[in-house]
Amino acid sequence: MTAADSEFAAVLTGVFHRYPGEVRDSISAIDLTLRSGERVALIGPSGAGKSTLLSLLDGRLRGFRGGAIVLSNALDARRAPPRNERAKVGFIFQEFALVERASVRENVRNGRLGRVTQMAALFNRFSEADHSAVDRAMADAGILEFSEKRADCLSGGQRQRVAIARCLAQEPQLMLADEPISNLDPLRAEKILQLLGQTVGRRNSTLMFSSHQPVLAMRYADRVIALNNGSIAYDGSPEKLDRVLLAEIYANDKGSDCPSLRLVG
Amino acid sequence: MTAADSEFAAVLTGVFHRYPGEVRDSISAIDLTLRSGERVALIGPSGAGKSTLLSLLDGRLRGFRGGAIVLSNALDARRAPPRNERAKVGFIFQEFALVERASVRENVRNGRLGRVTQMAALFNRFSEADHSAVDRAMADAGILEFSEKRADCLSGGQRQRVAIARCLAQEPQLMLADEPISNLDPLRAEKILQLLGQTVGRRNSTLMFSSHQPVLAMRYADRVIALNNGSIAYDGSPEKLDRVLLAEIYANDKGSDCPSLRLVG
Amino acid sequence: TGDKLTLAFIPQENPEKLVGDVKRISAWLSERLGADVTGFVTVDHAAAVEALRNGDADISFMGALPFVLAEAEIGAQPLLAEVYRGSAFYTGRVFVRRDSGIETLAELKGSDIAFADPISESGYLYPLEAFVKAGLLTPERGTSSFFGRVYFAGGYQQALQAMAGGLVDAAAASQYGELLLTPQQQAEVTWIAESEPIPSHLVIARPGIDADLRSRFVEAMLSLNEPENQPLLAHVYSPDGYIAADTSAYDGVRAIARRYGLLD
Amino acid sequence: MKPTDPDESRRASWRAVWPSLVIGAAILWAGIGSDIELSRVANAGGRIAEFLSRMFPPDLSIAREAVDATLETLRIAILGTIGCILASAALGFLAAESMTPRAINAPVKAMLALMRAIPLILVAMLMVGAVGLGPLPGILAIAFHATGMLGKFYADAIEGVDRAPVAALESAGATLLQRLRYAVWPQMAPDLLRDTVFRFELNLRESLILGVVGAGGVGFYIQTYVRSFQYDKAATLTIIVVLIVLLIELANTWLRRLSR
Amino acid sequence: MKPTDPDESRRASWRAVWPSLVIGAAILWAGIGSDIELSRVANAGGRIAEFLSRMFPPDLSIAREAVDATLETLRIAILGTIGCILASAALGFLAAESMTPRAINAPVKAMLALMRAIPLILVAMLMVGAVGLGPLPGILAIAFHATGMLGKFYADAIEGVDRAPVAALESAGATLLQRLRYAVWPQMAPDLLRDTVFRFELNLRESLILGVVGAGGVGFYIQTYVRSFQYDKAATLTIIVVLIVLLIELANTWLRRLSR
Ligand SMILES: Nc1ncnc2c1ncn2[C@@H]1O[C@H](COP(=O)(O)OP(=O)(O)OP(=O)(O)O)[C@@H](O)[C@H]1O
Ligand SMILES: Nc1ncnc2c1ncn2[C@@H]1O[C@H](COP(=O)(O)OP(=O)(O)OP(=O)(O)O)[C@@H](O)[C@H]1O
Ligand SMILES: [Mg+2]
Ligand SMILES: [Mg+2]
Repeated sequence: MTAADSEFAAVLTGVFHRYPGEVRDSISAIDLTLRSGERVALIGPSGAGKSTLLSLLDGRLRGFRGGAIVLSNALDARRAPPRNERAKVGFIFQEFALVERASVRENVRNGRLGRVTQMAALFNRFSEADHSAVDRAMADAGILEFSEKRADCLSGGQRQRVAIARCLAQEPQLMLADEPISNLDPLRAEKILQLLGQTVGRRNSTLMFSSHQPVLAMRYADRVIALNNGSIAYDGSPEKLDRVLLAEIYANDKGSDCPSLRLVG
Repeated sequence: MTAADSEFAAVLTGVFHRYPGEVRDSISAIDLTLRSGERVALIGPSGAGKSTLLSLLDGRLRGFRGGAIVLSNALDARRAPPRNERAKVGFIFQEFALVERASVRENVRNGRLGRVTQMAALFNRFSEADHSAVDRAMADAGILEFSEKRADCLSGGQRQRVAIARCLAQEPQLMLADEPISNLDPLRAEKILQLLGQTVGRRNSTLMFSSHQPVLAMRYADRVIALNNGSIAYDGSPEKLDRVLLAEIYANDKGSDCPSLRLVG
Repeated sequence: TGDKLTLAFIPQENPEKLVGDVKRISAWLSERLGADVTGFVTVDHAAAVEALRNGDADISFMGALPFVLAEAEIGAQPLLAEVYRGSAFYTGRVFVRRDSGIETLAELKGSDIAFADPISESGYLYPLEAFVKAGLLTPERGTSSFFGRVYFAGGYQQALQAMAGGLVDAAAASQYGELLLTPQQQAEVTWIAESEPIPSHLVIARPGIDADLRSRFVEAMLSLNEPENQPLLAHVYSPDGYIAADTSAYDGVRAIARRYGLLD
Repeated sequence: MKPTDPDESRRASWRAVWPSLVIGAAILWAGIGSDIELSRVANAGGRIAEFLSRMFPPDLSIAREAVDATLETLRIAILGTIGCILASAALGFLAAESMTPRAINAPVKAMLALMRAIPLILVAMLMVGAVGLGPLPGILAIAFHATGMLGKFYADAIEGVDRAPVAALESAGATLLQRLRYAVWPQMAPDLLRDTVFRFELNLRESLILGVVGAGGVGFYIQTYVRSFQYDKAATLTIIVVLIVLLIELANTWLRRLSR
Repeated sequence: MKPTDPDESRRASWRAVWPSLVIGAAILWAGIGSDIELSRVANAGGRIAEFLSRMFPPDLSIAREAVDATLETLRIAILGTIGCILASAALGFLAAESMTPRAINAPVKAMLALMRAIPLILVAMLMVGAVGLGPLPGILAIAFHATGMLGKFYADAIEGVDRAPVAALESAGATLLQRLRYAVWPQMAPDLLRDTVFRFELNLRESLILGVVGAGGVGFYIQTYVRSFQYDKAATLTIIVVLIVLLIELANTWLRRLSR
C-alpha cells in the first residue's frame, strides 16, 4: 500500500453480495470511497442493504464479490481479517449483541479485547489504560450508573447504550454504527450522534452510521449515502439532499407501496 | 363489572413495581385511565419505565402493587390473565420476540393462537378466517413478499414488521406497541403508525404505543403520556405538549446529564 | 525380606464378607511367608488373568474352565485344588420342575432351557455334554437343533429361578445350585441328568512367579488343612481343604473347551 | 449485584465461593486418600500396545453370528428408545421449570434422578421377574432406565429455549399446548433430535448389561469373548459397534442440518 | 425456502420426508421381527410386587461395608470426572463446529463417538492390562469412557451459544481464546455445569463395571448381590446410591441458581 492510501478509510469497487439461498442481491455494484475523518450517514428503506454493507466493511461478510479495502487491508471473501485489523474497526450492532449474563462493565470491557495481550485478558488482567477507557466510554454513553447490572436486566435503550460504549472503549480508527439510536430518546440520540462525531474529530478516525431518522442523521453527518435495493441511490452532502430526493429514496424500493408522506419536519 | 366499565380500556390506580433486587421502582404511583378508542403515545427517556408499564397492561408483569383493570378484567400480580383475556390484548415487542426458526407466515399466524381451538391449532388446522387475517396483516405490514423466509434471515426492520403483523393478525381490542417503529424508515414508520391508528378506529379498539420519536408519535396520537423515572410527567393532548415541556421530560431523568438540545423540528 | 505377593480374588456370594476375608488371609499369609502380601478383588476371572499376565498379581482363584483358558492364554500354573464336601470333583445337572412330568433329556426336545453362562463348566458345557452323550445333539450343529429357545441367564441362580418361576422348562447348573433356591422352590424342582465329574475350583499362579515363593505359598495353603488353621478356610471360599493340583486332572476340561471352540 | 450495598455484595461473593470450596475439598480428599501410583501410567504404553496387538487381526470368521447379534441389539435398542421417548416426552415436560409450577417439576425431577439411580442390572432383574427372559425385559429395562436420562434432557431442552417468543405467544392468548407446539417446539427440535439420537446410541451400548437377562445381543457376545480371552473375536464385534455408532453420528449430523 | 421456485421447494420437502421414512421403516422392522409377547406385560403387576417385596426390608447389616464401598466409589468417580473434564475441555472445543474448521471438528467428533462406542468392559480390561489392579485403572477407564460423552456435550454447549456476541467480540479484535473466555464461557457456563454434574452422577454409577479393577465400589456389590439374589442387601446399596444421586441433584439445582 502506498502512503496515499492512508487518506482513505475504505475503498469498495464493484462489490456484490447475495445471501445463500436468496434470489436477489443484498448489495450490488457498490463503488464507494470513505475518506479518513469523514462522518457518513447511511440511510435507505428497511431491507435496502445497510446492515449488509456495514458488516462488509467490518470484515464479517463472507462470500461477496468485488474489491474491498478497509484501512489499507484488502478484505478476503472467505475469511475474517487478522486480529489487529479487526481491532481497528469498531461496530455497534443493530440488535446489540451483548453477552447477556455478563455485567454492563464486562460487556464494555470486551471492547478492549483487541488491544490486550492474549494471556493477560484470560486472567482478567486489564491495564490502567484499559480501565480508564472503559470508564470513560461508560460515562460518555451515560451508563456508569448501572455499570454492575447484568445486561439482561436493562431497558432497550440502556442495552443499546452498552453496545455503543463497548465500541467507544475499543477506540477504533473506523467506527461503524448500525442504527445506533433506534432505541434512544431524542435527547440521548442527539447526544450519542454528537459524541460519535466528536470522537471521530478528536482522533481523525472515520464514522459511518446507519439511521432511519434522516433529519437527525443529516444534522451530524458530512456526507450521506442512501441505499435502495442494494445499490447506492445518493452519495453527497446532506445539504443537497432535499425532500424530493428523500421521498424518492424511501418510496422507490420494491415491496413498498407507501403513499408519499411528509418526510422532513 | 358494570356496563359503564366498557368505556374504559384500562384503569390503573396507584400502581407501583420494582424489579427483584433493584433499589428503585421501575414505575411508581401510576394513576391512569385509558378510554376505549383512544390512541395514546407513551414517551419518556430511556429507562423511564415505558416497557414496564406496557407489559403491566399486557398482564405480563408480576409483583406489582396497586389496582389494574384491563378490559374489565382485574389483573393479578401473581399470575397471568386467563386465555380469553390475553387474546384480547395485543403486544408488539421492543425486541420483536420472534420464533427464529419459523417462517414469517408461521410467526404471524402465531398471533391467531388465542382464537382457535386448542386441538385444531395443534394439527395446523386454521380456518379460512385465520388465513385471511394472516394474509391481510402481512400485506398491511408490507411483508407478504418474503412471507416464506425464516425470521432469522431478515433485516432489522423486516423483523420488526413481522412482530407488528403478528399483533395485527391477533385483532386485539387493546393494542400495546413497544417502540414499534424503532427500526423502520420514516415512510414505513408513518405508514405503520397510520395503520395502527386506522385499525383502532375501525374496530373501536384502543392503542397505546411507546416511541422515541415524539414528533412522529404526537402526529398519530390523540393523547400523549410522558413517563419520567417511573412516574407520569405529562398526560394530555399532543397539541399542548410544547418544546419546553418536552425538553423538561427528557432532560429531567436521573443519570442523564444531557445538554438541552433542540427537540422538535 | 523384600518378597511381594499379590492375590487376585474373584467374588462369590458375599462381597461384604469377601473384602474382610481378603484382609484376613493376606495378613495371615504375610506373617506366614514373611512376605508383603496384598489382595485385590476383581469382578471376574478375566480381569484377574489380565493382572496375572502382567505380573500385577501372582496368585488367583478360579474354576476349572477359566483356568484352562488362562493356561492357554498366559501359561498359568495350577497350584492347589479345592476339596468341597469331601471331593475334589463336582457335577453339573439339568433341573426341571416336578410338575412338568419330564423325566428324560429326550423329552426336552423343542423346550426352552436356561444355562448359567457360556463360560461355565457346570452351568453350560458339562450339562450340554450330557445331551451330546445321549445322542440328542452335536457340538457342530449347535443347541438350536434340539432346544426351543436357549437363554444364558447370567448365573446358576438366575437360570434356576427362571425355571422355577415357569419362564423356561429346564435349567442347567452346578449340583449345588439347588441350594440357592428357597426351601419351597427346592421342593418343587428336581434334576433329571448329571454330567461327568468336573474338577473343582483351584488356586493358580502366574508363569513367572518365583519358584521358592511359590512353594512356600503352596505349603502355607496346605497348612490350612491342619485342624488349628481350619477356621481360616472360611475366609477363602470355605472349602473343606486343599490338595496339590494335578495338571492332568484338567485334560477333560481342556478337551471340552476345545470341542466348543474356546481353545484352539 | 448491588454496588450500593457492599455488605450484600460481600455476602453474594461468599455464596459464590462456597461451592468452589466444597468441590476443592472433595477433590483433595479423593486425590490424597487413594493409593494411586501415577508412575504406573508412565510405562503403560508398551502394555497398551501389547493388549491391542491381541485384538489384531480381528477374527472375521464370526461375521454371521455378529450380524445376527447386531440386529438383535438394534431391535432392542430401537424398541427401548421408542418406549423411553414416549415416557420422556411426558415426564420431561412435567420436569421443566418453565412449564410447570415448582410443586410439580421438583418431584418429577427427583423421580427422574431416581430412575437413573437405580442400577440397570436391578431394573433388568426386575423386568425378568416381571415378564421372563428374552428381549422383552431388555426392552422394558432400557426404556425405564433411559427415561431417567432422556426425560431430564428433554426438560433441559425445554428450559433452554428463548423465553421471549414464548411470552409473546402467551400474550396473544395461546394455551400451554399451543405455546409448546408453536414457540417451544420449533426452538428445541434440533436439541431434541440430538439428545434422542444420542440416547439411542447409548441404548445400543447398554445391551452390554442386557446379556444378563438372556437378551443376547452384541454386548453379551463381547463380554463372553473377553471372558474367554478371544480378543480377536471381541474386536470384530467392537468394530461393528463402532461402525454403527459412527453411522448414527453421521445420520445425526445429516438430520441436524435438515432441522437447522 | 423459495416460494418462487416450486420445484426446489418440492425437493426440499422430499428431503424432509426421507428421514421419517427411514426411521419409520426401522421401527416397523424392529417391532414386527421380534418375538415379543406383549401379553406378558399384562400380568406383570403381581410379579413386580413380589420382586419388590423381596427387596424389603433392606438388609442394613451391611451398612458399614456399604459406606466404605460408597466412599471408594465416590473417590473413583471424582478422580475419573476430573480426568474427563480436562480431556473433554480440549476435545469438546476441537469438536465444536463453530470453533474449528470442518477438517478438524468432523474427525474429533468421530473420535469422541468412537470413545463412547468401545464397550466399557473392554476399556476396563485394557486399563488393567496397562496399569494393573487397584483404583487407578478404574479411574482411567472412567475418564476415557466418559470423555466420549462429556466432550460431545461440551461441543454441543459451545455450538449452542448465541453467536451474535461472539461475532461482536471477534469484530472488536478478540482472539479465539478471548472469545471463548468472554463470550462463549459466560453463555455456556450453566450448561457446562449441568452437563458436568450429570456426567459425575453417571460416573458414580458406572462403578458397576469398576468392580473389575479391584477395590470394590458400590456397583460391584450391587451386581454381586443381584446375581446371588440377595435383593435385600442390594436394596440397601441402591438406597445409598439413590440418596447420593438425589444429593447431587440438589447440589446441581443450587449451583445452577447461583450461575444463572
Ligand atoms: N429484568 C429487569 N431486571 C431489573 N431491572 C430492570 C429489568 N428490566 C428493566 N429494568 C429496569 O427498570 C427500569 C425501567 O425499564 P423499562 O424497560 O421499563 O424502560 P423503558 O422506558 O422501556 O426504556 P427504553 O426506552 O430504554 O426501552 C430501567 O431502569 C431498567 O434498568
Ligand atoms: N441472514 C440472511 N439470510 C438471507 N437474507 C438476508 C439475511 N440477512 C439479511 N437478508 C436480506 O438481505 C437484504 C438486506 O438486509 P439488510 O439487513 O442489509 O437490510 P437493512 O438495510 O439493514 O434493513 P433494516 O433497515 O431493516 O435493518 C434484506 O432483503 C434481507 O431480507
Ligand atoms: Mg439493518
Ligand atoms: Mg423499553
